[in-house]
Amino acid sequence: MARPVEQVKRASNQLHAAENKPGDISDAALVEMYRQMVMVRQFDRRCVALQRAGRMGTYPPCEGQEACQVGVANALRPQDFLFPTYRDSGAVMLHGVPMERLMLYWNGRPEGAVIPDDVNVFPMAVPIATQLPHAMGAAWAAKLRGVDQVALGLFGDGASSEGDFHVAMNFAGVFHVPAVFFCQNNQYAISVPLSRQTASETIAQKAQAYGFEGVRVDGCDVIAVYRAVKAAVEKAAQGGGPTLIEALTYRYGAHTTSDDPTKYRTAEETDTWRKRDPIPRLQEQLRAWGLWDDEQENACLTEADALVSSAIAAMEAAPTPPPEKMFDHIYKEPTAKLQRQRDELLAMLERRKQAELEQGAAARTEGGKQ
Amino acid sequence: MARPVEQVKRASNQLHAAENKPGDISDAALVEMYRQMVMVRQFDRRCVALQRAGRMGTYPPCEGQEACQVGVANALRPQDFLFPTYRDSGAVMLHGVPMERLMLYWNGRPEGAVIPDDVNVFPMAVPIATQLPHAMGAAWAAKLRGVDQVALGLFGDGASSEGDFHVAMNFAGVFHVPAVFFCQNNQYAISVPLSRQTASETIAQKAQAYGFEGVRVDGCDVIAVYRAVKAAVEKAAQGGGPTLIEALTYRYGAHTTSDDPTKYRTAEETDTWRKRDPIPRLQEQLRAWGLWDDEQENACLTEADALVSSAIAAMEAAPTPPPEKMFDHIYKEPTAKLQRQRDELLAMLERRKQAELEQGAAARTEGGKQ
Amino acid sequence: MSRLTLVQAVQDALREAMRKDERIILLGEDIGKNGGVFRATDGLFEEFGEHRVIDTPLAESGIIGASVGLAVNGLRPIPEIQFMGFIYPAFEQMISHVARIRMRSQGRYSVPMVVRVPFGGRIRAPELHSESTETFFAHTPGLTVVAPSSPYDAKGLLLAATESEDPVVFLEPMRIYRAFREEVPEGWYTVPLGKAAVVKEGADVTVIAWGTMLRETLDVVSRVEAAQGVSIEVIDLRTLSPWDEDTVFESVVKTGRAVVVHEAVGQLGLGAEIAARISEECILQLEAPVARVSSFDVPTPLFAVEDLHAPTPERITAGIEKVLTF
Amino acid sequence: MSRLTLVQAVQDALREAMRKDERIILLGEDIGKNGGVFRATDGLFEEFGEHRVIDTPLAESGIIGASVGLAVNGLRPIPEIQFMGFIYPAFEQMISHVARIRMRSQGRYSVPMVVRVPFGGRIRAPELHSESTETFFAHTPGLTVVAPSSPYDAKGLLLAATESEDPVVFLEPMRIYRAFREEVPEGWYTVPLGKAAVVKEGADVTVIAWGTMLRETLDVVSRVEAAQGVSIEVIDLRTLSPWDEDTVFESVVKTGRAVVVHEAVGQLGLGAEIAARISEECILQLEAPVARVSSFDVPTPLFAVEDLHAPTPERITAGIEKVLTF
Ligand SMILES: Cc1ncc(C[n+]2csc(CCOP(=O)(O)OP(=O)(O)O)c2C)c(N)n1
Ligand SMILES: Cc1ncc(C[n+]2csc(CCOP(=O)(O)OP(=O)(O)O)c2C)c(N)n1
Ligand SMILES: [Mg+2]
Ligand SMILES: [Mg+2]
Repeated sequence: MARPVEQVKRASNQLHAAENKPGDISDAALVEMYRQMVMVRQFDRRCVALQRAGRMGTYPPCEGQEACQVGVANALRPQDFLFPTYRDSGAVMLHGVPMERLMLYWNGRPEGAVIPDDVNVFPMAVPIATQLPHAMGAAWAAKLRGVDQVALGLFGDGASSEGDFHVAMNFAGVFHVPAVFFCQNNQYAISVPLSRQTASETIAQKAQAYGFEGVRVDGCDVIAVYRAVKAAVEKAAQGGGPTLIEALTYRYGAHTTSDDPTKYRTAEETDTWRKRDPIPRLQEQLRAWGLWDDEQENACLTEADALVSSAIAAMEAAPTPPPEKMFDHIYKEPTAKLQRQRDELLAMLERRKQAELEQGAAARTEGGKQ
Repeated sequence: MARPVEQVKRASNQLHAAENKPGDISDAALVEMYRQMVMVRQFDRRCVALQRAGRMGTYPPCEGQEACQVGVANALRPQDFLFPTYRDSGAVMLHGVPMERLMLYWNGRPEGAVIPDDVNVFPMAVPIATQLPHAMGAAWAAKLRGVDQVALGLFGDGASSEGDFHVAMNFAGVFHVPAVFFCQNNQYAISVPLSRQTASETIAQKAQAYGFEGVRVDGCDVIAVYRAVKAAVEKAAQGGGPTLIEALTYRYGAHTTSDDPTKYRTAEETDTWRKRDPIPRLQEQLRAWGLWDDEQENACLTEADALVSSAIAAMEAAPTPPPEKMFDHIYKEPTAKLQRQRDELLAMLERRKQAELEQGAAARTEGGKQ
Repeated sequence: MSRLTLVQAVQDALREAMRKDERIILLGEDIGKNGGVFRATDGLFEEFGEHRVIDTPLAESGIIGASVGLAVNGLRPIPEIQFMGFIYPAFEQMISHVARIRMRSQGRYSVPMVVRVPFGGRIRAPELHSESTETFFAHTPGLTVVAPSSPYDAKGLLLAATESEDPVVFLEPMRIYRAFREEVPEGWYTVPLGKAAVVKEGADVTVIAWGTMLRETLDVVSRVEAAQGVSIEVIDLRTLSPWDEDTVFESVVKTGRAVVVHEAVGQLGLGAEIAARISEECILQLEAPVARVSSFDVPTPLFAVEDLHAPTPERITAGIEKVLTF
Repeated sequence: MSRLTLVQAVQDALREAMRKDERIILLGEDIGKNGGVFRATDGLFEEFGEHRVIDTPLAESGIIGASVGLAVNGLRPIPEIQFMGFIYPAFEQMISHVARIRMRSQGRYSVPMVVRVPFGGRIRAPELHSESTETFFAHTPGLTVVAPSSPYDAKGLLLAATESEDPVVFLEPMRIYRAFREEVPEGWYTVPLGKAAVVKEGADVTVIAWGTMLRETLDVVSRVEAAQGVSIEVIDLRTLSPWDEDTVFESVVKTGRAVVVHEAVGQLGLGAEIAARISEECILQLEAPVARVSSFDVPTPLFAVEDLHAPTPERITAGIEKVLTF
């Protein structure tokens, strides 16, 4: 059921051979997935840079995992429901959340949490593995309501240790729901390597405990990811029940901008994985198949840069939200107590403004005197 | 790794054949296990009867599961640490907790919770599956301290659905601890059948998710249970790591004395399992092997009856514990607040006694007047 | 109209709600064929079938976590947790998601669900079957916490809860599931969430209680009134969070004295918040410090002594006398 | 003596304790090679090796549940939970076992362990990294809950916690992990559990705070004193449960006024219990209702506005003025 990792790696190395040009994916779709990977990487790098410059909060980069992000998003249909983690900004934006919304979110701005009404993406899960029961439940609702919709939950290798992973998988198996559980096995949970996470050989094989299929794919190969997810989504939509997919991947950067990966990973290891970088790999393939040239590459980079830059501009231009918004959306209707506290906050802010004005005036007077 | 249930059943049916007389278990040990099963059943039935008579609280019977209780207890060495559930009164008493202590416990009496100092049994877990991380931790401590000790956690089929099952198994695999996880798969979690508990074919195969061995045994065959546990304990003690054992069994009675199993099980099903009753089965074997006769049987029943009766007598003779004991053992040293509350309780009880005396006196006066 | 016990009223409300709203499904352990360990869902499996009355695997975080997904995707789950002591595996889902999804998504998603949880002690149950930890939920913004004390209210509050767009933790006092019967109207009616009830008017002291303690408190109150010639107002809080400050304050302003009675332990039991709020808002009218009568600050002991752990009539009486004679 | 930050003091205490007591092991996520996400265990993996400083799989209920087994079987675990918002998967283990094993076994077993948990907000962290839910633990009999506010106390209280025979929830105020340095003695010393500290004497009002809020409160206090010519007593509660009523009451009896400041939300924050107890015990001396200054009753918002969620200097000032001018 699950292929050993070496086999996966070997298979990957032949992927750019001409005879491997996929018959099941259109040229346009291949090119589009490439563009998307480039865009996601740009987004990711700029977020890290913004954080370093103090213009963004803690950010969890996904560089290295773009094949997963893009493969997953492209295999989903618009009506399918995505349950992401903090590391899935790529998949989230490709499934429909505007880029600047994500940037606002990572900048600690409540309006960044707003997902457009017609976009089936759930708020990114921060507590590990808790999104998996949600995905199971959403898939179950689709089944019970007879709606053609699949729910896909993203999670990491570390998440497979939490109780909620087990519980979600087990429920999904029992109720045979149209769910896909997609594990980005990037080999680490912060600093903890997979060998300390589980004694099981693969994560895919854990599906056997739940009575459904587990598959393993090369998570650096967007085509492989896309195919595996598409097959799982189709199977789910046709009543075939859930699938667990384990994608072997790697994050090139830190766990988050607060992390220092040199404490727990060797440069050699990172280099090895860099050699499997999903972006150059697909680029090589596209070139080999006559679908890509330097001009397109340059245009693509420029376009991605423009997109990301304009999202940053939009994010930075967005007016600061009124802080009293913190009292909205706690209950459908604000309670009397919350209204009182809201007034207290507003009064305090008003006094603060007055005090600042007075201080300013005093300072100006002082200044005038000198 | 895990044999399908039909195969297990077939194997069981030949167990009383003469050539199957175990070479690895002494006659005395076989006879002793039989006696123990009889005693556990007596205990169990009397507890149910006491509950019906209002002389005991809710009790969760284990009738039908005696082969598991006895097989497990006999395979453990005194130094091994048992982590039981509410259904494991049998194993608990055989590992050293006095019978009347258990009866007091099921009668809601705090002193029933006291486990003798030299007995390695943990308080019965009521919240499902929570004992499994404890067993893992105790085994881990033994390993870290270099002590020759194995920890065995008992649990039910339903418990395999909880997060704590997963977490304990996963930790055990990663840290390769001397633990045995013994599942009494009695086919039901209260009313919920195994098919609604998991889509996996067996519980034993769930071990594959954790990188260690899972085995399946006929839980109605005390010899099979004993052997499987003994092997797992030996392996663990020799540094071979954890084992998951799934024993196929059945509870003949209700989930607890508050439950009505006719709501969810058919009489036919119960009858089928009754045919595999571990006690007649071993009796037949012992007789076939020349180790048992009517006289011994009668003596055994009488002895069990006497034991249980004297435990009941001891339980019923035990003085009611002073209620202010509820303030003990919360912290090592009682806090000032708890001492105050203890005094409040004592004062209240004193007033209550006075009031009762006065009422009594008043009633007597009343009575005298008539 | 028929005379129902509290658990029958719960069942009646569930049936009514499921007939009216097709989106409602029940899920939990043993709620199907078995009708629930307290029989609260008896007959519903037969009437609504296995797709609306669903036995789940034994995992509370699955029950609540799946309910989040069910609720955001168009259904109205009513999960049952078998006993309050067994909601803890679902605690992370309750605190980090159920209570916050509306806020986390800035209103895009909400998780209307009614989490039914039998609570309280003194039914001679084994360990951990006797929890009164409403504090955990009342301390958590985003949750509505309800505890009926009678069959009539149980049905009306439960129907109101099914109409709420916010998640409701619905605490059912299991000790009085079958303790008495009351006239309960047939058909649909609601008792509003967030409103306490003055169940008995009085002039000299206000006593606040809920759930199981309400009737026990009323008994004590009538004895104290008879013995001491005082007049006592009794408030059934009904919704524990957000609770009805107006009704409580109005009463205490009138009587000048207050006692809170609950089965939770004292330290940080809901009585602490009520006492603190009364002291903040009614200080000028308050003639004695607010008294709290609660379980002692130890975990519920085994059942041979559990009755002495909870507030006894003597301790409730003492609480009332204390504020009266201050 | 050296000048250490709070997180260094924690680390120093852990090293000290591990050198003294071989039974102590540390376990948690990323505490080994990585030295913990806050670097609290930096260097300990190197000094004590992988059998005493143990990276676990990512599962809090495993960390705490295994610690129960480790503790009853002869070791002294010090589990680390990465952030307070991630202790909830272990909630059942904390409430139903850690807090109760001594009681459940009538003293046969105990689970001495120190559960280290960074808490509080305002470090510009993502969602759910800013919890102050000490109420959950302070409401649970059997647990000791500690929250230091300075490097000196952090080391002394942590060493005292390692000596306790009861489980301790040790809340580390992460906002001030590196905010300032203080002289911290080398070697072994303890600050007693269960004792509050009068960190500043005063006559007119008592202000009670802990953790991060303590120093922020002291700043406000000195400004209010300067501006208004009043004298304010400040108490660092240090142990949140069982808390030091004697020190608090003695102070309030003297000053006649009290304010509690905390980062938890108001409803059922520990301030509720403290206010209720003061009102019960010091009523005759109390010249104003106890004021509570807390976070607003909403979950911690995203970090752009989180500073306004917690008590601000203005709101602390207002709380003090309110009781002074009542
Ligand atoms: C319940 C919980 N515990 C701990 C954390 C802290 N934490 C954040 S990410 C992380 C590691 C997750 O690893 P993995 O699942 O492999 O995902 P990755 O970050 O590698 O994408 C940890 C421990 C958390 N967010 N939630
Ligand atoms: C966390 C938790 N949830 C629910 C319960 C209520 N409950 C008690 S026993 C039981 C069924 C357990 O089934 P299984 O694990 O198969 O053990 P068995 O009773 O069959 O021995 C349930 C749901 C509980 N004790 N703990
Ligand atoms: Mg990972
Ligand atoms: Mg079972």
